[in-house]
Amino acid sequence: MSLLSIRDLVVSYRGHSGGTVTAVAGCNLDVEAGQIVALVGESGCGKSSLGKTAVGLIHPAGGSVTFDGERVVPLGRKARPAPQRRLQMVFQDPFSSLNPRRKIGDLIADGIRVSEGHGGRRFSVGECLERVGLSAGIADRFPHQFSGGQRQRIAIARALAADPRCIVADEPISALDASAQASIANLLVELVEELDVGLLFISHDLSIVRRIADVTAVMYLGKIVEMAPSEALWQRPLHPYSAGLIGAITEPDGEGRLPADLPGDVPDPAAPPSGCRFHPRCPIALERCSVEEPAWRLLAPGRTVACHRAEAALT
Amino acid sequence: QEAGTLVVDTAFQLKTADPAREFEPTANLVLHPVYETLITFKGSDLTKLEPSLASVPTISSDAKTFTFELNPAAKFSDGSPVTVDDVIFSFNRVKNVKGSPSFLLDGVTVAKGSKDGEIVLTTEQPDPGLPYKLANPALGIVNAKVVKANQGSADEGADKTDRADTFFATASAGSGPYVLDKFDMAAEVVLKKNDAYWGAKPNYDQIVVRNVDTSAQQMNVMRGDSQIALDLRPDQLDAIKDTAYTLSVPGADVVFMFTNSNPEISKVAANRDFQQAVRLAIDYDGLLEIAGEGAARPGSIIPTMFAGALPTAEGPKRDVEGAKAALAKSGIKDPVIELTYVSDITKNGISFADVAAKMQADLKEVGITADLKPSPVSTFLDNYRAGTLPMTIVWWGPDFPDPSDYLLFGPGEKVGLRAGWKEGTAPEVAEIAKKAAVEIDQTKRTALYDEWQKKLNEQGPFTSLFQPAFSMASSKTLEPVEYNAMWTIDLTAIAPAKQ
Amino acid sequence: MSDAAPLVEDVPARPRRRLMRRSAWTQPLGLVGAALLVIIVLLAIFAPWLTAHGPIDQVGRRFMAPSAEHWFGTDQIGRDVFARVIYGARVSLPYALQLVIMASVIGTLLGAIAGYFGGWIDGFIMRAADLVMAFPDIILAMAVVAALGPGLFNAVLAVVVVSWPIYARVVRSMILTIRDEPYVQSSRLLGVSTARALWVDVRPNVMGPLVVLAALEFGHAVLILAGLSFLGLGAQPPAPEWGSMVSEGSKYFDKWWLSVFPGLAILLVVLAANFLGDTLRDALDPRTAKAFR
Amino acid sequence: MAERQPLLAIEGLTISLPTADGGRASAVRGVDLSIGEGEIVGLAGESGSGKTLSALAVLGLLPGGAKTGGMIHFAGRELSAADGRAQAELRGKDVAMVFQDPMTALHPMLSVGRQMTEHLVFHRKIGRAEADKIAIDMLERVRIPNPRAAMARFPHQFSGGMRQRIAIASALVTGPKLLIADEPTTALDVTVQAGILRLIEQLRRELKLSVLLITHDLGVMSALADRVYVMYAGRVVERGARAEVLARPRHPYTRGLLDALPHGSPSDHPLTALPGSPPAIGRFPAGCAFHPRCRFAEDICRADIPELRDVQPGRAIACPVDPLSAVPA
Amino acid sequence: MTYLRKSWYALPNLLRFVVRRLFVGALLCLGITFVSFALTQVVPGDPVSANLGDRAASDPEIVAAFRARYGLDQPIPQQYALYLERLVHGDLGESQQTHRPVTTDLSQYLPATIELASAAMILALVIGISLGVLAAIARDRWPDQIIRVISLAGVSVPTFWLALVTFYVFFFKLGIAPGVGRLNPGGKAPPSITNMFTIDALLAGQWATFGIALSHIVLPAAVLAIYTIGSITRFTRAAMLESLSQDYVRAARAKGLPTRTVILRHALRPALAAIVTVAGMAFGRMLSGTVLVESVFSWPGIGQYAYKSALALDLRAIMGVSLVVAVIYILVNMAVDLIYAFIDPRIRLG
Ligand SMILES: Nc1ncnc2c1ncn2[C@@H]1O[C@H](COP(=O)(O)OP(=O)(O)OP(=O)(O)O)[C@@H](O)[C@H]1O
Ligand SMILES: Nc1ncnc2c1ncn2[C@@H]1O[C@H](COP(=O)(O)OP(=O)(O)OP(=O)(O)O)[C@@H](O)[C@H]1O
Ligand SMILES: [Mg+2]
Ligand SMILES: [Mg+2]
Ligand code: NI
Repeated sequence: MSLLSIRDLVVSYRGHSGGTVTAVAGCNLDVEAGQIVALVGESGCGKSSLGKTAVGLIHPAGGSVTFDGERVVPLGRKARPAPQRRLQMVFQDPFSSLNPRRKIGDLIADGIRVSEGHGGRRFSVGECLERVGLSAGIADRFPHQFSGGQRQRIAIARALAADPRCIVADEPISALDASAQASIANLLVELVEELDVGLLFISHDLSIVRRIADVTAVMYLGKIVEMAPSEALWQRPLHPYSAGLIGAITEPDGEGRLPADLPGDVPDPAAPPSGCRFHPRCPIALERCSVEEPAWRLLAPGRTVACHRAEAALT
Repeated sequence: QEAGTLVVDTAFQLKTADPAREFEPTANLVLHPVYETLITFKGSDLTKLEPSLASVPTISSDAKTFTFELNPAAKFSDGSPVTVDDVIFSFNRVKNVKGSPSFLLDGVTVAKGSKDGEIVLTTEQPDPGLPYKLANPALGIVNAKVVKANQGSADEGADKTDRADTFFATASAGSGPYVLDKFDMAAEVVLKKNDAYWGAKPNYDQIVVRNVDTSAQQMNVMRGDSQIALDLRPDQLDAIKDTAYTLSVPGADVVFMFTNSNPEISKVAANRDFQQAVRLAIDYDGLLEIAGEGAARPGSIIPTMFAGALPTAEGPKRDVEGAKAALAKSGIKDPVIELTYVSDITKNGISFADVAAKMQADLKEVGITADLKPSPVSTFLDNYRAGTLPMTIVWWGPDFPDPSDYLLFGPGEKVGLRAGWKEGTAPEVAEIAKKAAVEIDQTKRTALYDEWQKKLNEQGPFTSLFQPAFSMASSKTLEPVEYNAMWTIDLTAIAPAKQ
Repeated sequence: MSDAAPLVEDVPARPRRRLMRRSAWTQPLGLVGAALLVIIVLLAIFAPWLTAHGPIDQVGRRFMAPSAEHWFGTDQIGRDVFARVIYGARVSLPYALQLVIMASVIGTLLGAIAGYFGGWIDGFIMRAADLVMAFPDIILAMAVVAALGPGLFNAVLAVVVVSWPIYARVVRSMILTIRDEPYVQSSRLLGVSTARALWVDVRPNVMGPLVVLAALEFGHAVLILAGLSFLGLGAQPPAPEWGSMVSEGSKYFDKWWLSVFPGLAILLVVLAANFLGDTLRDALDPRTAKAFR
Repeated sequence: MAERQPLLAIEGLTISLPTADGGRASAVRGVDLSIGEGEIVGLAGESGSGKTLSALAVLGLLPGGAKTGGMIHFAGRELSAADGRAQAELRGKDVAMVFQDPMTALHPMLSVGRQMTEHLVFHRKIGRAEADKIAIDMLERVRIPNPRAAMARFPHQFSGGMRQRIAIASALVTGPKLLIADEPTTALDVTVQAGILRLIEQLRRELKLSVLLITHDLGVMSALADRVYVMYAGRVVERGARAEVLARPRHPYTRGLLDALPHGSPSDHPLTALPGSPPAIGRFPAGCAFHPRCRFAEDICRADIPELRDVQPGRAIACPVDPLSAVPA
Repeated sequence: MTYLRKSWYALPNLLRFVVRRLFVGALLCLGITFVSFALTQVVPGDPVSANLGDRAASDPEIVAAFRARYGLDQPIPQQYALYLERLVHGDLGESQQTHRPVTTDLSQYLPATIELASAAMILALVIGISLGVLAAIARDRWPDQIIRVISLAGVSVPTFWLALVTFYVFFFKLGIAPGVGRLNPGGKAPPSITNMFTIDALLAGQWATFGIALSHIVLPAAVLAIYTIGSITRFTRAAMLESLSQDYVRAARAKGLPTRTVILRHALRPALAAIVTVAGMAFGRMLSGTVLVESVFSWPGIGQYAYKSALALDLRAIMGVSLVVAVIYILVNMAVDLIYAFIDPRIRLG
């Protein structure tokens, strides 16, 4: 059993006019201790929905999430059960993930205090701060006194206060400047190694994912279309969408290469295309793709794909 | 503003234009020119009956039968003659729709006389005051045919079947010099000249009576926007003296106070010596000053302009020492009493709160603590009429200009009971009242009322405080206007100034 | 971690309240408002020392025009209008304050309950708020007065009934937005219960807007209470209440000082409160200021 | 790349902004920049370095209270930067601008057609119908499917990528010579970004357009720009041909920026972040503003503001030390 | 059930929105009738005392007749049930003080108030929006400060006092304003269609009457508008500042559009949405808040009617006024949402 295990997860929202938007349409994902699993995909494909559901912030419409063998109970009005406090989340926007009216020390002490009783280690505020590369002396300052990168560190320190075993990080670096991105990415990698936590790293930036993730899952319109060890995926993507994503990356190498263009946009999840959801944008789509949904299948060790033509791509 | 139009400003107290149902001052004002009554008053004199649709009645010696003769020339605005049947219909309708004025004809039967055009009213009890009630515009004669045609009824059960009040809101069916042109309870009542009028032609083609806040009335007259302002306060007249005729005379309402004689309501208030102490403690002159210029103080409960009124000197006077002595005699130490008054309406611009505050100060001087209890009129009336108020300031407006109206203040009578004055507690007073009620001889009658009032002052719980002044201003483009306690001013009598 | 040495030291501490876009106290209008309010409160407190006359003492002739003796003249029964206006602050301010406090406490509680429980409780409270807002105030006020008798406190009760919804709405909507803020969600994930999150994370962020709202509503409260007194539904004579003074004075329009000075007093107090409230609102983070719409 | 006749030349541009406490702070401190006809020039730098402000100065659209100095030459005309009115003449007609976030840069309550044509009608004094035709043409050129129907629709009915195409089309209907694109792809997904980059390249070719491309994404820069300017704390710290600057950065800041970006394969170089964060406006360090974060800083860096100096033909850096002159990337 | 649900969603958005709002509104109205009924019951005090003369009120026969006529002799729940039953037929009962159907009273007084409030609203919108826009453009400079003080003064001035002062100054001292009332004394009202004199006069083509009616409405409307002018100015300024800082406004300027166009077409439009909401709420408040102005200007409107009804414990009138004010409040708010959706194509009703 994996540390965090997501099975057939479905998340839907009630939309306008009584319709429902199925943001996550049946996904499977596992995160092991000490592993970084990246979830990439274009905006609106359901990454955040999946991440939030994984930690229990959203009620799933179907499927299950288990953490450490226990079912993750969606948050109600009561306090979260102690064992599940070791499953934590880091949010995208470092400006809104810290209460502007409270001191850094209090914010972190919160985490330390309330997460007692789950059998983890108990840290001091200073330890938490130092662990993310900040000095313990900042505990009596307010969040607004820090830059975006520093705030993100504080947010991570707060999550660490609960001595988590698994962290879901929802685009933790996309709101930051390039150099801050690099430093937060490095920090996360270090933490995973040092603390042996599992990390579900949600991102839309494939190049950073390639650098830090052990496994990458590519999501398209509510479905995970391909999952593979990062380097393998990068070297030989089996799903045309993965290939398209990689092809669209620009490299700051000064060579003046224009990225490859994937026509169209992510469709509205309220009305997903029939068959393979990617087929309207797919350069290699077959007749069949528009009617039959491809199976989610293991093609090579550690490589799972949902594409009718994946076998062909493999050879 | 049109030529031939008279504009009168007043703060409306008006509910309906149906004579059989109206009982408000503004209705009297605007209906008087529309519905003529059998007899009437001239000018401001309410003691002398004048013929109108009928002659001054002959009264039988037992004061139970009253005979009128209709003027054969009289006709309604539609040209049809005013007949005995119309009178009978009108009176019966008033009785049977069971509206506010119905009591005027309590115990009265109306019938045809033996001669043509003769009307005979008979009463169960001797009632020498009856003719004085008949000038009330509520008893105006309506055109029976027209009213019947508009869902009117004068029969028994008319309270359920009569629906003519809707008709009266848009039209009129009287014989007066004016007809109703527009009736808007919130804004204005417009009267139009009755072209078919059988008497002298009226002075104006049109009379507009507007509902205007007191504060604006004065400005309107001063700017010539209106000719008459009816609801001023005496204090306001100074400013307007130069531009308009002003008039400030005692109104017919009497503001009085009582301490409740019912010990169940308040042991303190019911104490005779305490009542005396209160009576002597009040600074009547001071109150009169608050009431302003033109206000008067009747010697007892009957207002000064009515026959039978006592001179002011006969009323109680302030005597602080006497009051203290009376209080000592009562044996009540540091008495505290609730003084209730109406907070949301004023009487001719005088707020009861001012009066109450002044009385509180006066009582303080002799060692009586009055707790002021302001109350909205809607709840006040309930409590007042139920007789549960230990001490209150209240007013009485005459229902008709006859002293008999005030017999209600006697022990065991309607108003007496409100002050906890039970039947049998003052047999002397009741005795005189009984005699006064049936006496026809005017001199004897007056003497009896005098005596009754003196006894009332002595033994009763009531003390009259003042008659608020009626203050009005009228444009100098008019002949000076006279006040009439029944219809405020006689709109038909107003005339442009002679050049 | 080598490349990310703690750089706290070179981030100089910025001014503490970043939520105040510009400090409220440096704004001239806010300053004027605050100063005025302070002065008015002082006037109210020291009224007995400031005027030789009591508010209900009949100290002169009636209708004396303003003079050195009687700065604002005397009224219809010879009371000193200046004294009455000064003492009027002792009537209007405490009652307006009471009103604001009661309405805000009730409104905040109901808003918090609605936001916290959601579902039918929320629906019920919010429909009740709608109902109250749709109900004509004047009728409600008159009913309260008829039931409880006229008096400023009863008028306050009547107005509380109609003014809690605004607080409830602001609080509820702020709770609903803040509830979904990542910082609350992260607290919840750490094991903080909703109730505690409300207290620790939501409350401090609601307080600011609430205080501003209350400041703005204070002026409104003074106005409403004066209006009710003007109609005779509030303070009763001879209490020196500004609204009823205007009402009494209005009958003597040529004695302008009777109604002009108490009217100006109302204007001044409300203006001061609004100057202050408006400046505070401006200074508040624009994001939260939106909650007022 | 050969220098072309400059269409736009900015000389010594300075911009200062009022601060909350009543003072002023310099945001742009002497920027020289030129764009040749048909050239795409990239302007890179971290957030807050003054890229957007410089662009807005060209259009005279600086926020109220801003003070400017320096000269702007445009197509032979010479405008003082301080005089906003002169630039107003260029706006919309000769110089057009596209903003970062297509979600907010289009008016949510006006139809696409209206937004495409209103300035066209105003500038060219032509009729609605004619303007519509031009607009539809342009929509077709930026590959909006069914352009005629699109005219009647509202922005929210389009996806982000489509909106950015519409924004670009709307900027270009009047046939401007220069397009200022302020981070035109930052808010977009990579696959959509690729399309927009290709579109800009195509338009430059077809319309002989000059483009000032503002971005902090050096990858985008590398894909499109002919020449590159790198800004830091309100000054240009490095300028040169794209291949030169990106492949062999000479200013420590440019180098640091590149090192922080994940590019190439992971074995190429580790991700190294620049220490610290860019200084906020009004708090620029004395001397070379970059010195507190610079590995190579010497005393002189702390003392003097380094001038931009030519180090190769068409290549200049503002670093007195030039520590990277010999070091390949 | 599912069928119902499906066909419900098949309706056009607009229709669905209106139906839903009307349904909720109807429930709210039911609540209003209940509350007003309950209120009139709790109030101590008997309508008999308040509505009959002193003599009549002590005559049990007359009192019985009175009670029977107004149904007060029935058990309380039954009275309420009867009220509701009549309400369904559009019958609001009969007023005890005017002896007329409440609907008749309302049809006379309500239009006067609506006319006054609408005139005030138009004034407030025109002046408030203009000032707000000016203030936003001149942000933090002296015109902004001046407008700020003006608008704050607007929301600070006691209406009843201002009414007195302006009437005194403009009518009495200067003689510019016409006197009280809706028309000159004795003036003929135009043929009644809407009972709003200005509109009726226009419909009938009576220009002179229109002029008179208009001249009478200006001053009270201006006084009534002062508060709303202040609040709309503040809201407009805030909303304009927000929209002026939006990218799309910058984009419009970058397109070289003249400043006027940018401000009026691009910046004001989104601000209008917020303003409309404020205006809608202000209109509701005006309706029940007119009593102070109405009494000074002798404007025969619903405010005075409500005040008098409450004074006289006129049960049916009180309930009628509450109901009609609530209905207008609900309709206005619905209209506001419709306008909002009209201004902003992103809003989808439903
Ligand atoms: N609270 C919500 N109510 C309704 N729909 C929602 C809600 N949250 C998200 N959605 C919809 O669900 C879909 C997936 O959203 P989600 O936020 O999970 O995507 P994402 O991959 O995280 O995108 P991004 O990269 O923009 O963060 C989107 O179409 C979005 O519109
Ligand atoms: N309207 C304004 N008022 C005050 N300061 C401003 C304003 N606009 C920009 N600034 C400040 O000027 C500095 C430079 O801003 P500019 O927008 O040019 O940066 P940028 O390089 O475009 O950054 P980004 O990548 O974030 O867009 C920043 O510090 C910014 O805070
Ligand atoms: Mg997301
Ligand atoms: Mg920028
Ligand atoms: Ni490199």
